[in-house]
Amino acid sequence: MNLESLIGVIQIVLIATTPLVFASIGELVTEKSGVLNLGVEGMMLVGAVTAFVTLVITGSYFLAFIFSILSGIFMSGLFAFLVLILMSNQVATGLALTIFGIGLSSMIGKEYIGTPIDGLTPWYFVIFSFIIIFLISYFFYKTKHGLILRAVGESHTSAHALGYNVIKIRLYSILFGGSMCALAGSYMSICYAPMWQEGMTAGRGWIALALVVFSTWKPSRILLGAYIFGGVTILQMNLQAFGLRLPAQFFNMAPYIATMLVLVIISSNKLRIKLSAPASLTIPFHKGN
Amino acid sequence: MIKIFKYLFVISTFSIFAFSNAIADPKKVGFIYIGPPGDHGWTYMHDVGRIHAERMLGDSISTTYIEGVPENADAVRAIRKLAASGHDLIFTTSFNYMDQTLEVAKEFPNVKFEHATGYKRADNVSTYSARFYEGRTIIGHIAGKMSKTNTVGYIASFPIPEVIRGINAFYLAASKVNPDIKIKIIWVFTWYDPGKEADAANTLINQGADIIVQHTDTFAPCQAAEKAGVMAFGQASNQEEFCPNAHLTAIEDIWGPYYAERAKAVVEGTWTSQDTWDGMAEGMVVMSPYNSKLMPADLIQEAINMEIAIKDGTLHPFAGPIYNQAGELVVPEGQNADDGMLAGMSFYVQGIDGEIPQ
Amino acid sequence: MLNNKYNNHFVEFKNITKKFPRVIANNNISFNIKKGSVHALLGENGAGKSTLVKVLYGLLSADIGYINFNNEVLKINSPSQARKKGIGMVFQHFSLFESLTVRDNLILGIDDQISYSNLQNKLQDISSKYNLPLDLDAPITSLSAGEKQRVEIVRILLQDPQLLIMDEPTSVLTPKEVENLFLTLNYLVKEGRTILYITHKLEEVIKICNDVTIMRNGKVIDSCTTKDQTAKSLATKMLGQKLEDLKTDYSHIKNIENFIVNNISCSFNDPFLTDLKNISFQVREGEIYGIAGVAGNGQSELMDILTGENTLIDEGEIIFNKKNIKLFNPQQRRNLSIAFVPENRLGHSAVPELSLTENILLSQFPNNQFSINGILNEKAIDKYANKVIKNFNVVTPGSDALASSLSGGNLQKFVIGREISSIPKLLIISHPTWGIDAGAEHSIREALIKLSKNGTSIIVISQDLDELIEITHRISVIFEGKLSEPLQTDKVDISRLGLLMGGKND
Amino acid sequence: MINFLPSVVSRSQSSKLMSLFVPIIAVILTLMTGSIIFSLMGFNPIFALHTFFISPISSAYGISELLVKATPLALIAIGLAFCFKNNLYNIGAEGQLTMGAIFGGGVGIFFHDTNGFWLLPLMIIAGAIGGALWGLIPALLKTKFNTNEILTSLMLVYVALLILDYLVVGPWKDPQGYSFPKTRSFSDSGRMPLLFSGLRIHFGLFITLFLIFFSWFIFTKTIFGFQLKVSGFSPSAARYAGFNQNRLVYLAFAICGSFAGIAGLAEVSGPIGLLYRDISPNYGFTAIIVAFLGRLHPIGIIFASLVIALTYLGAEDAQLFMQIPAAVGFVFQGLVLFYLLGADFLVNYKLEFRKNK
Repeated sequence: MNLESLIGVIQIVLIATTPLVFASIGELVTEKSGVLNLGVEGMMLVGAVTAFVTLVITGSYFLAFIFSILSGIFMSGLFAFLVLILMSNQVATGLALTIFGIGLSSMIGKEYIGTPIDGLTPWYFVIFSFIIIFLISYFFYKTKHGLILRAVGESHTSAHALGYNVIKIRLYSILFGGSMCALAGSYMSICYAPMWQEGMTAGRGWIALALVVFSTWKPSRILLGAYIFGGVTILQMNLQAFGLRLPAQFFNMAPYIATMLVLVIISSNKLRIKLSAPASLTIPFHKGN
Repeated sequence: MIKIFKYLFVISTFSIFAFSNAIADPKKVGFIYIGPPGDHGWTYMHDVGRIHAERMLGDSISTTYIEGVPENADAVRAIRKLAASGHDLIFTTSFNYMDQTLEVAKEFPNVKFEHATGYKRADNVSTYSARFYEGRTIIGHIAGKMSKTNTVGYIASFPIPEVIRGINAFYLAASKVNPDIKIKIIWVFTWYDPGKEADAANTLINQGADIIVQHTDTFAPCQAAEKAGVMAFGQASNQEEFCPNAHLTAIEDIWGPYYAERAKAVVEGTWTSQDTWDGMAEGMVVMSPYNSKLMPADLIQEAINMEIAIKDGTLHPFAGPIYNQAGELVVPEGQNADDGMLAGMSFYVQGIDGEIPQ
Repeated sequence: MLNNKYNNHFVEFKNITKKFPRVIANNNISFNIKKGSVHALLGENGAGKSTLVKVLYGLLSADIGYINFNNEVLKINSPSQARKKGIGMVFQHFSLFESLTVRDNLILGIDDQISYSNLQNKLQDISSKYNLPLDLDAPITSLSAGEKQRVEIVRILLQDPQLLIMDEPTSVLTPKEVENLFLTLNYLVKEGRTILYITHKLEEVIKICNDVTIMRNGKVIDSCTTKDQTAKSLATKMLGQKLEDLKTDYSHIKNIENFIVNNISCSFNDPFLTDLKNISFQVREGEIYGIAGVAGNGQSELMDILTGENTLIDEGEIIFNKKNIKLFNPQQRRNLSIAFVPENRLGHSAVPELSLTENILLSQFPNNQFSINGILNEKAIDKYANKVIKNFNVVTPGSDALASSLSGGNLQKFVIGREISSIPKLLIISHPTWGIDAGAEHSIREALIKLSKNGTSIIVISQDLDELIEITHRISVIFEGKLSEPLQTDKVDISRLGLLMGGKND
Repeated sequence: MINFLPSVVSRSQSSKLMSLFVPIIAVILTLMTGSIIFSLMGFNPIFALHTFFISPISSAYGISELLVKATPLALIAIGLAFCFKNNLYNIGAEGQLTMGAIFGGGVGIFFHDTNGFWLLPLMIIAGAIGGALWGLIPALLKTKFNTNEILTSLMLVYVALLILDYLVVGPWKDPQGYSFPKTRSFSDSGRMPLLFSGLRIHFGLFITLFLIFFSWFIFTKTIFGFQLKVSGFSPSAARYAGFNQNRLVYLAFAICGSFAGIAGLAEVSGPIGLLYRDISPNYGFTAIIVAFLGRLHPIGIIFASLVIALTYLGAEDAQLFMQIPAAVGFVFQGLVLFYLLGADFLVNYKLEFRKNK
């Protein structure tokens, strides 16, 4: 393989991986604050269809992304209301959000399947995905607000005792997560494969969830995980195109099995899981407690 | 937020389904779709066919469809719902509806069924399919002539005979006009994942392919080719509007005349169970307009000539001698592959690199 | 003169009264704390120390009375307001974020934005000045308890408090760390800061405190300088005079030691758990053996080992009727006719979400009469539940009422009744009358005495000395994971008990 | 925005009355929201709701179909109750279902030309074993390595689906099937017997009802059910009682997995009759909704499975008769669960309005 085609492969990996980066960094921020939102796939789909429909109606890419992010805020806001205010079970609420998102996006996009649009170049977003990782890293490890967010995910009781508003911080984290998932969706329907198709995220939301674990909740490792995952998929395609016979199913299993292995390794070491996983993940916070 | 929500609902308002009030009891024709009719791929073309039949037969039929029917136990209920709600003829338009169609047909002997791409029939179940591979022969020929890098990228969905047949037909025609042509195949194991299809297209382009052929359902590969400045063939429908500068031609699935004919047979009471495997001659497989911006006029002429030859039988896509990868002669010189071999084709012809994945 | 008055009244508690539904936690509390002093607040558990401190720190508000702080009335309703006024508190249980580094934890405790370099300088100052070395990059979870406490103290010192409240600060420390802490406190006082030191350890009061206020049952018993006090005099004030006419009956006790704990040691590697050191005691048939001590000295750790909820013992053995049962789980121990009542009713000895009948099963499920091949005999269980309800006067609409619907006293009667009704040979019970009303308290104590007269050996772990003296035959005291030699209850010297509970073993 | 809300007070005892009414309230609220959506779309809401919820079950066949759809949902949901009662969030029932179909279906394929009364029971047992083994993986990882079961069970869904994919495309492909990705059909005695001729409702219904009864019996009448309940409510009470907690984890996952496995086998040996890649319309995930909606109670789960099954059937009818997209069914499912989860709040907390200072 010569240099030129190597660059080509890298480009393809970059384009294919970017939605995973957006969705997983959003989910990572949510989880860092102590909330598990399993609704990533649903939020991505609603984000994708909103961006697409807005673009078709208004012709404005800018509005498309704005409305898409608003739709992510709407979806995650719904989730936040249920889990933060009504203290519902996070696992069940997240699953409900995914199911709701699949249905809602199909309804909204019904008339727009197969409408041609001009795709937007993905490169701004690829670059932005790196910037956002950098920004979130900076936010987490170099700013007080980032520190507070991590502290809330670590121990909401201690954070509350120190006078921090746990609910507000978690609300913002969930909304950020929702907007990032919507952005991932809009990238898919406007840049990556410019079209709307029902269920077009094809399970990427679930992979994003796995990547957060794979990254052991560290923003920079989201990049590593996403690119390993994206890289394996594209590598597999390259090897096929070179004429190698591969058991494709086993290749496709690799990321899931790898995620399980990482999970087992980090959780079997008590110190490591303590240092990586947000200690109050999925535990609802009630001021009276 | 709520405002937007409402707005989105309003703009996606659906036309109210009107029950037909025609006096002469029209025959009801139902369709079972695997995807949404707007996909500009497989389901879309069936829906075009449905509308065509409706237009042709006017008031004597009315049509309905159920979309997004999964290929599992749910399909039986969907098919049966059509049968039980007074439909006289039901088209089930995906391979894995096969057993389900037969199951419902057994219970409704007076309802006629038509199952696409399958091989099991009954007294009230016909099967029908199109010889898409005839189109693959033509695009193979065009690719052989048009490729400058001598490399064609082929995006395949699942290793089923239909897809393998297409690859072989394509390669036989391409290598005939260009012995140096190489075909790179990526199996994506999905009919329907725009992202993955685009990735596959980009990977193939990166490996030097300057023509993209697809056997998957969305127009993502064609779009990817457009963006990369290479050429592509559309799938199932004319996809020129999505990739005007890449689209050479497309193999269109034209179901309309067949649907109209079968519906008419029901109206007239002449319907019998049969196996239809039609191609260009019958108009079930049609080439989209050749792109004159990209293709030289003589090549367009050659393609049109091939169409004519295929239609009159002088050109058979699988004319011997054909060898398999092991070098064994599978179709002797002077013979054509028979339909049995074509229907169950599960080998690559000589010259194709790689193996069919299991 | 004016200056002197100022000094004497840095903090003034004026008639502080705080009532809770069942108890008056603070009853008309008034005393003063001098500026630049270490002032001890001494008392048993439940004496009202923590309520008072919570009022001072803004976590609770008093029903009656007020606090003068630095010559003005203190009006606060949150800890952060307290911190702004110059009051800091080091809790017994740290509010630290385990996975975050020391630096992060320090930043989180500061209300204002502070740059990293400023923080660094400030920390350098504090560390060297007060003998509080810290590795800023270490995650909290890797620190020892003493180091964690240092983080807490530094976090508070960063805000330059005038009054520092310390809640049982030495309970999690090693002796070496205690020495270091005292050095730090010395530096702080020299600078004119004031320390309110909450403790039950008599030695510490004598050693480092200038003044002491002793509380008992929500009231101030005395507030004086420590100069004139001895450990013994403090112990007497802390516990009161409890020796009235005792009628301890030893007649039914047989001289058979059927339960022997032999040299048990257990270390936990957790600052919030107390390691147990060489614990030995013997209980005779029909005897009630009391284990006294202030909370957090290893009682719950010992209880877990006695019940079999924890079988990971470093060394030693537990013998019951000549059988070593140290590896037996609770079920296996129950099969030998041992019954347990742990301290916590809701969620430990009873499940609040289940009915009383179902709660019978919690400890009685190995009972064959209640199940055949794993299938429940509901009638028998219900009968048993109703028997317990009747015999122990449990006030409830019926056996199908949820455990959470019962009052504390009634639920405790039910739980103890459940255990007693199985007629165990040995009953191990922790805090039998904790937090329940007088009527229930009386009937439970009666029931225990009656049980012992039938030949059951009973171990009672309790912080309530009145209770232990009333019902037990012998008492020993647990302090920092060590158990003292037993004392005959009828000949017990209350001040000796007090000294033992305060860690003085003379 | 939070300041406007009344203060939240934890109930000392969760309200029994509320916990009964909440699912009903959730369904009513869903119907109300549904009529608003239908009106917005320009339909007469009464007609739409009738089409959606009444017309699908106004015939014997419709009721049979409702049961065909509800049977696997109820069976998986009651299995999930074993896990959820013990606070084990197994969300991988879809994978356990797939493994059950592979194991049980594998037996059916092996004996595709053999008939015998023993075949179906053997397939059912194999299905149960397959599901249980797949369920035991997250259980093992949890007890041995302290690994969170939510993500491992989810990851295993994809692995199971890919294994099925590999088998039907590769080694188990029907030699007479023109290379299509499907296996041979099971022999007649490898199929679930039908209960009525002309209706698809099959013997799986009885298996499900039996297992639901069995679960009810376990939950209420046995020590094991008691242990599950106690360790779900209060782990320290379970320790006090002396339960073997790891054993409970294994058993809960094994039972849940075997029920899902049987549901998978019942699906392939019932309505389908062979294996291919698309055997389940996400029954394993939908059953999670059913389990929550039914409050983990056997009777509740029966009703919940019928309600959710009806949303699928209704979506099909609405499409056929009103040209409403099928996706409305998902929207309804999402809504009903949102309302339920939201309204659950009223079971555990009460609102107290107080004046602002």
